[in-house]
Amino acid sequence: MKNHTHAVSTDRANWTVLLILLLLTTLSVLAIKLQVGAFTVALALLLASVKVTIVLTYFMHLKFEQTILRVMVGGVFLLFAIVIGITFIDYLFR
Amino acid sequence: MTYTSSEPLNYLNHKTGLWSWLTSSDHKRIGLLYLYAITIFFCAAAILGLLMRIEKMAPGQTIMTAQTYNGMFTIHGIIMIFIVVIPGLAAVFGNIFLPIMIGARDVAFPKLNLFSWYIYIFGAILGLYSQFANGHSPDTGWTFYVPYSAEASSNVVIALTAAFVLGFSSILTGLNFIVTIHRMRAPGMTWFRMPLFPWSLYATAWIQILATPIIGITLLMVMAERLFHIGFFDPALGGDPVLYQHLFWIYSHPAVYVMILPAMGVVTEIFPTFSQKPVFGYVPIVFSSLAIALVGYFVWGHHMFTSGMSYESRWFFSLLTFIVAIPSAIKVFNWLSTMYGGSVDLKPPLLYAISFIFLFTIGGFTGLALGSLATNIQLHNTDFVVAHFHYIIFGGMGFGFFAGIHYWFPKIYGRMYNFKWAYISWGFLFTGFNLLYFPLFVIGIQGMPRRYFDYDPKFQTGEFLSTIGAFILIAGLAGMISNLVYHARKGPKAEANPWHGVTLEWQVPSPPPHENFDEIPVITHEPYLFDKPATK
Amino acid sequence: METLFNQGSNLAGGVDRAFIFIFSIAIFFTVGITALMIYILVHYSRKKNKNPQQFSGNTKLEIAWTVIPLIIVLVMFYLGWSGFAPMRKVPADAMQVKVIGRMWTWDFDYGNGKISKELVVPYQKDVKLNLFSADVNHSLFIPAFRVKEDVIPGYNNYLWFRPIKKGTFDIYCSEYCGLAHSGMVAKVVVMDSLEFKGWLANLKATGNQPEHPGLALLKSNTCLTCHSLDGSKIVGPSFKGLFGRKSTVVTDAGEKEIVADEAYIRRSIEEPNAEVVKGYMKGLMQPYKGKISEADLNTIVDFFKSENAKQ
Amino acid sequence: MSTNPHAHENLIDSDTGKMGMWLFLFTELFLFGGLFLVYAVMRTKYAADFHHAALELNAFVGATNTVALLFSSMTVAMSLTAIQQQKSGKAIGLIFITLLLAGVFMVNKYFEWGHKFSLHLYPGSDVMKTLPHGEIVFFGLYFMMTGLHAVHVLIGGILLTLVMFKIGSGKIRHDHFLMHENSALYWHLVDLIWIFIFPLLYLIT
Repeated sequence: MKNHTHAVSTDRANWTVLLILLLLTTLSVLAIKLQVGAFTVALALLLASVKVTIVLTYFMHLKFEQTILRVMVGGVFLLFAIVIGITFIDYLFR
Repeated sequence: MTYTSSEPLNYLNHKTGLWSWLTSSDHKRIGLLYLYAITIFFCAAAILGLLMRIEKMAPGQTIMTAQTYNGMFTIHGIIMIFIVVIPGLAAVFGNIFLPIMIGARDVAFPKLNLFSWYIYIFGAILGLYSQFANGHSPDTGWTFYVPYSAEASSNVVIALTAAFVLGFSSILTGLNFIVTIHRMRAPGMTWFRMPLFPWSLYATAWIQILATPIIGITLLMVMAERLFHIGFFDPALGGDPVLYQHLFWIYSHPAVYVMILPAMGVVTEIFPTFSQKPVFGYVPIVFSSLAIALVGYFVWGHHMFTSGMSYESRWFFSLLTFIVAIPSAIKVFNWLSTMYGGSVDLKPPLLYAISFIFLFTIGGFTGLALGSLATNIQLHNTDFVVAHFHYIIFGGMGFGFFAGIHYWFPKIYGRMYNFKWAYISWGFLFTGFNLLYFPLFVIGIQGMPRRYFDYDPKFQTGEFLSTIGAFILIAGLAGMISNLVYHARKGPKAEANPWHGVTLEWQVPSPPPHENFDEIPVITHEPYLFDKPATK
Repeated sequence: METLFNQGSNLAGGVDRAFIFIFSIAIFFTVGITALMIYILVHYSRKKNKNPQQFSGNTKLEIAWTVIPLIIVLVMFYLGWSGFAPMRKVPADAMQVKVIGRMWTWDFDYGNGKISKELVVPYQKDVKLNLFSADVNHSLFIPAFRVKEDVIPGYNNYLWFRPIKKGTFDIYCSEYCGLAHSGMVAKVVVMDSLEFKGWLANLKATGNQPEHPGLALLKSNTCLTCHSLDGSKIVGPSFKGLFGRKSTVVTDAGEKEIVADEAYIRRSIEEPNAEVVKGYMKGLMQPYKGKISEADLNTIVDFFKSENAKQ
Repeated sequence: MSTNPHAHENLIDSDTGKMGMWLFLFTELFLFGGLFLVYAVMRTKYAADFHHAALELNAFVGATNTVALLFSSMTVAMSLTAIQQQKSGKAIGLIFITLLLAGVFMVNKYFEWGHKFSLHLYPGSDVMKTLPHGEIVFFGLYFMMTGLHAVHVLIGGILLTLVMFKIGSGKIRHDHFLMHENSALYWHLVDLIWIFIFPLLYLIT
C-alpha cells in the first residue's frame, strides 16, 4: 500500500467541474426567484446535495481514493440523515 | 520508578525522568499517564460521592447546605462522566494494549496521541477550576439542562468549556484508534483474526468521532445563549428547551456505549484466558459490538419520555431501546458459554469479570424497566435511575476496568500484586457496591426523586443502608488501589505470560520493550486458539 | 414495595402489570445466570478439569439466544406501550386544572382566580392537569398515581388520571430545578364529589385580585425564590408578617436584637450581609445597593406595610 | 507497516494521514450538523418568521461568497495537481489566489456583519427584542452558523499559508505532500459547508 499512486486530475477537468458547480448555483438562485412552490426547499437542498457530491467526488478526490473512505463518507451522511429523520418523528407529530 | 541496570530495557526504564514521560509519544507511557490522572480524579469524585451519601443518611441538612449538595452532585457527575469514565478504559487500556494486540509498534499518530492527553489534562483542570472559581460551583447537574443552565448564576460557562475541551480529546483518541486499526494491523491479521478488545475499541471509536461533535456544538450554543443572548433554547427568545434535550442525548446516550463497550471488550479477553478455551461465538460478539454502536445511536429519546415529545416518537424510541438490549444479551450468553466446559481458574481478574456479568445483568434488566413506556413514567428521574446507571457504569465499566487492571497489571509493570489482598478488597467492593445501590432501586420505585437534597422520612431506611454501603465500598476501593500501587514497585517479578494468554500482548516480555516487538509478528490464524501458538 | 401496590389511579394497573412482568423476567434470568456461573466455577474449576474443551461456537444456540430474548423484549415493549397509551388519551369531559410550576412551589389554578396550594380532586372523576412553567423545567410526579410529565417553559404539556382511592398522596418535582428542588413538594387530596364541590366553593379567589406593585417587584427580582410569603423557611427568612417582627441578627460586631422597620428593610435589601438573621447563611443574597431605585424601594416597603395592615 | 523500527517517528504514510484527516472532517460535519438540526427544527416551527427574516439577508452577497469559495476550491485542487507535477511555482501561485479569494470572502463577511450591527440586528440588541420569536432564532442561527464557518475559513487560510511557505522552502514536494493534501481537504470542507449554508440562510424565502 506504500506506493499508492495518486491520480492527478487535469486543470481542464477542474475547470469543467467548477463550471458545472457555478451552473448549479445559478440554477438554485433562479429556482428560488421563480418560486417553484412547495418544493422550493426540497429543490434547493437537492441542488446543494448534488453540488456537495461533485465537490466530494472530484475536488476532494474521493473518486480516486480507497473504497473504505467512500464507504465511510457515505455512511456518515446517511447517519446524519437518519438522526435528523428520527428527531423529526418528534417534531412532525406534535 | 527505579529500576536496577540489570533489568532488560523496557518502555518503563529505557528513558527516565519526569520530562521523558511528559514528552513521550510511546502509546504505553501515554496510557499510564491517563491511568494516573484518571485514578486521581476518580478518587476525588468518589470522595464527593461519599460526602453526598453522608448528607443523605438522614432527612434534612446533616453536613452540608443544599447549595453545596447541588454543586457536589454536579461536579461528581462532570468528573465521573467526562474525566473518568468516557476516556477511562479506551484511553488507558486501549492506548497500552491496542497496538500490541494488533501487532503494531505504536498508534497511527503518536504525537497526536500525546497531544490529546494534554488536551485532556487541560480540560480536567478547567473542570476542577469551575468548581472553585468565584466561590460558586456549577449547580446544574452534569446534564446542563436549559433553561436552568442558561440562567443559573454559577460557573456554568467554565464547566461547559471543560466538557467541550474534554470532548475534543476524546475525538482525537477515537480518530487515532480507527486509523490504527485500519492501517497498522500486523501482516496476516485480517479483520476477523483481530482480538475482541480491539474490536470493541473500534466500535467505540466510531461513536466518539460521530457523537462527540454534537455535544460540542450544543455546549457552544448554550454558551452563546449565556454570553450573547442568542435564543436557541430559551423559550423567552423563541428557543426550545426540549430541542436541547434531543441534542444533548444524541451524544450522551451513545456516550454510555463509549463507557461500556470497551469494558465488554476487556472481559471478553479475560474469559477465554482463564478458561483456557476459545471465545464462544467470536463473530456474534463482533457483530453485537457493532450493532450496539449503531443502534445505540438511535435510542436517545428514551431519556425524554416525560418531556412532552410526540406520542409517536415515545413508542418509537421505546421499541428501539428494547432492540438494542438484544446484542448485550447475546454477549452475556457467549461469555457464559466461553467458560462452560473450560478449565476455569478463579484468579482476581476472573472474579472481577464475573462480578461484571452479575452487576451488568442487573443494570441491564433495570434498564429494560426504564425503556418500557409505562414503567418509565414511574421511574424516570427517581433514585431507580441513579441505581440503574451506577450498576451499568460502575458495576459494568468500573468492574470491567478493575478486571482489566488485575489482568494486565503484570504485563504493564512486570510485577505481581498480592492475590489474598485482591480477594479481600473484592469482597468489600462487591458487598459495598450492592448495599450502596440496591436500596436505591427500591426507594426509586416508591417514588424517591433523584437530586433531592432533603427527602420524606419514609425513604430513610433505604438511604441509610445505602450510606453504610458507601463506606464499605470506599474501604474496598482503598484496599484495591493500595494493593496495586504498592505492588507496582515492590511486588514480586511476574512472568511474561502468567495467565497463559494467547493474544499478542502475552507473547512479548513484561514490561514490553519500547517498540513492542523486535520483529513484527506474522499472524496465521484466529485469536484464542489455546492449542496453537499465537504467531508463526 | 408499598407504593408499587398502592394503586391510587386508574392508570396504575397498566403500569404495575408491566412492572411485574419485567421484574419477574429479570429475577428469573439474574438468578439463572448467577446459578449457571456458580455451577461453572465449581464444576469446571481448574482443579477438577485440566483439559478444557476447545469448541468455539454453535449457530443454533446463537440463534436461540437471539430470538428468545427478542420475543421477550417485544412482549415487554407491548406491555409498556399498552400501559402507557391510555395516559395520552384524555377523556373529553375531564375536569381541567391548570398547574403552574415555579421555583420552588406548585400552584393549582381551578379557574376564576381560585388558586390552591394543594391539588384537590374529586374521587372517581377524570382530571386533566395542564402543566405550565413560570421559569425553568420542572416535572410533576405523583408516585401513587404512576403519572409524571415534565413542566417545561413554552410547552403545553399535560397529564390526566382518575383517582380510585380516597386520601392524601405526595406530589414531587422530579426534574432538577435549582436550590430548593427537593422542597418543591405538594399534596394531592382525593375527596368525595360533594365534599370537593364544597371545598371549591370555599376556595378564596386570590388570583384575580390586583397584585400589589411591590409584590410584582419582589417577583420580578426573584426574591420569592428564597423568601416565602406563607411563613415557610426556604433559604432566607419568610416575608410573612415581616413588618415589625423582632429578630436576632448577626453582624460583624456580634449579635443584636432588631425590629424589622422601614430602615431595617431598606438596609437588608441594599446590604443584606451586614445584618443576617440568626440561623441563616451569609453571602447568599446579592447586595442591591445602587441596583434598585429609590421609588422601587419605597414600593416594596409599602407592600410589607400593607401586608402587615391586613392581618 | 514498514519494518523500520522508527518508521512512525518521522513518516506517516499518505493513506494513513489522509484517513485521519477524513475522520476529522467527519467530526467537523457533525459539529455543523448539530446547527443544521437546530435550523431544521426551528424552520419547521417558525416557517413564516424565517421567510421574513431571510429577506433581510442580501442574496447577492451570499452568492458572491459562494462563487468565491467554489473558485477557491478549484484553485486548491489545481495546486495539488501542480505539486504532483513538480510545478512548485504554479502551486504557490494557485494557493495565493485561493488565499485572495478567502480574503474576498472574509471582507464580504465583515461588511455583511457590520451592516447587520449598524441595523442593530444582533443578538441581545434592543431592536432584536422587539422582533417575533422566529426572527430572533433566525438571526441567532445566522450569526452562529456564519460565525463558526468564518472561524473555519480563518483556520483553513492559516493552514494554506503554511503550506505555501513549506512549498517555497521545499518541505512539501512532489513525493511528499500529505500536509498539502490534508489542508486542501480542509479547505474543501469549508466550501462544502457553505454550499449548504448559502441556500438555507440566504435563498429560502
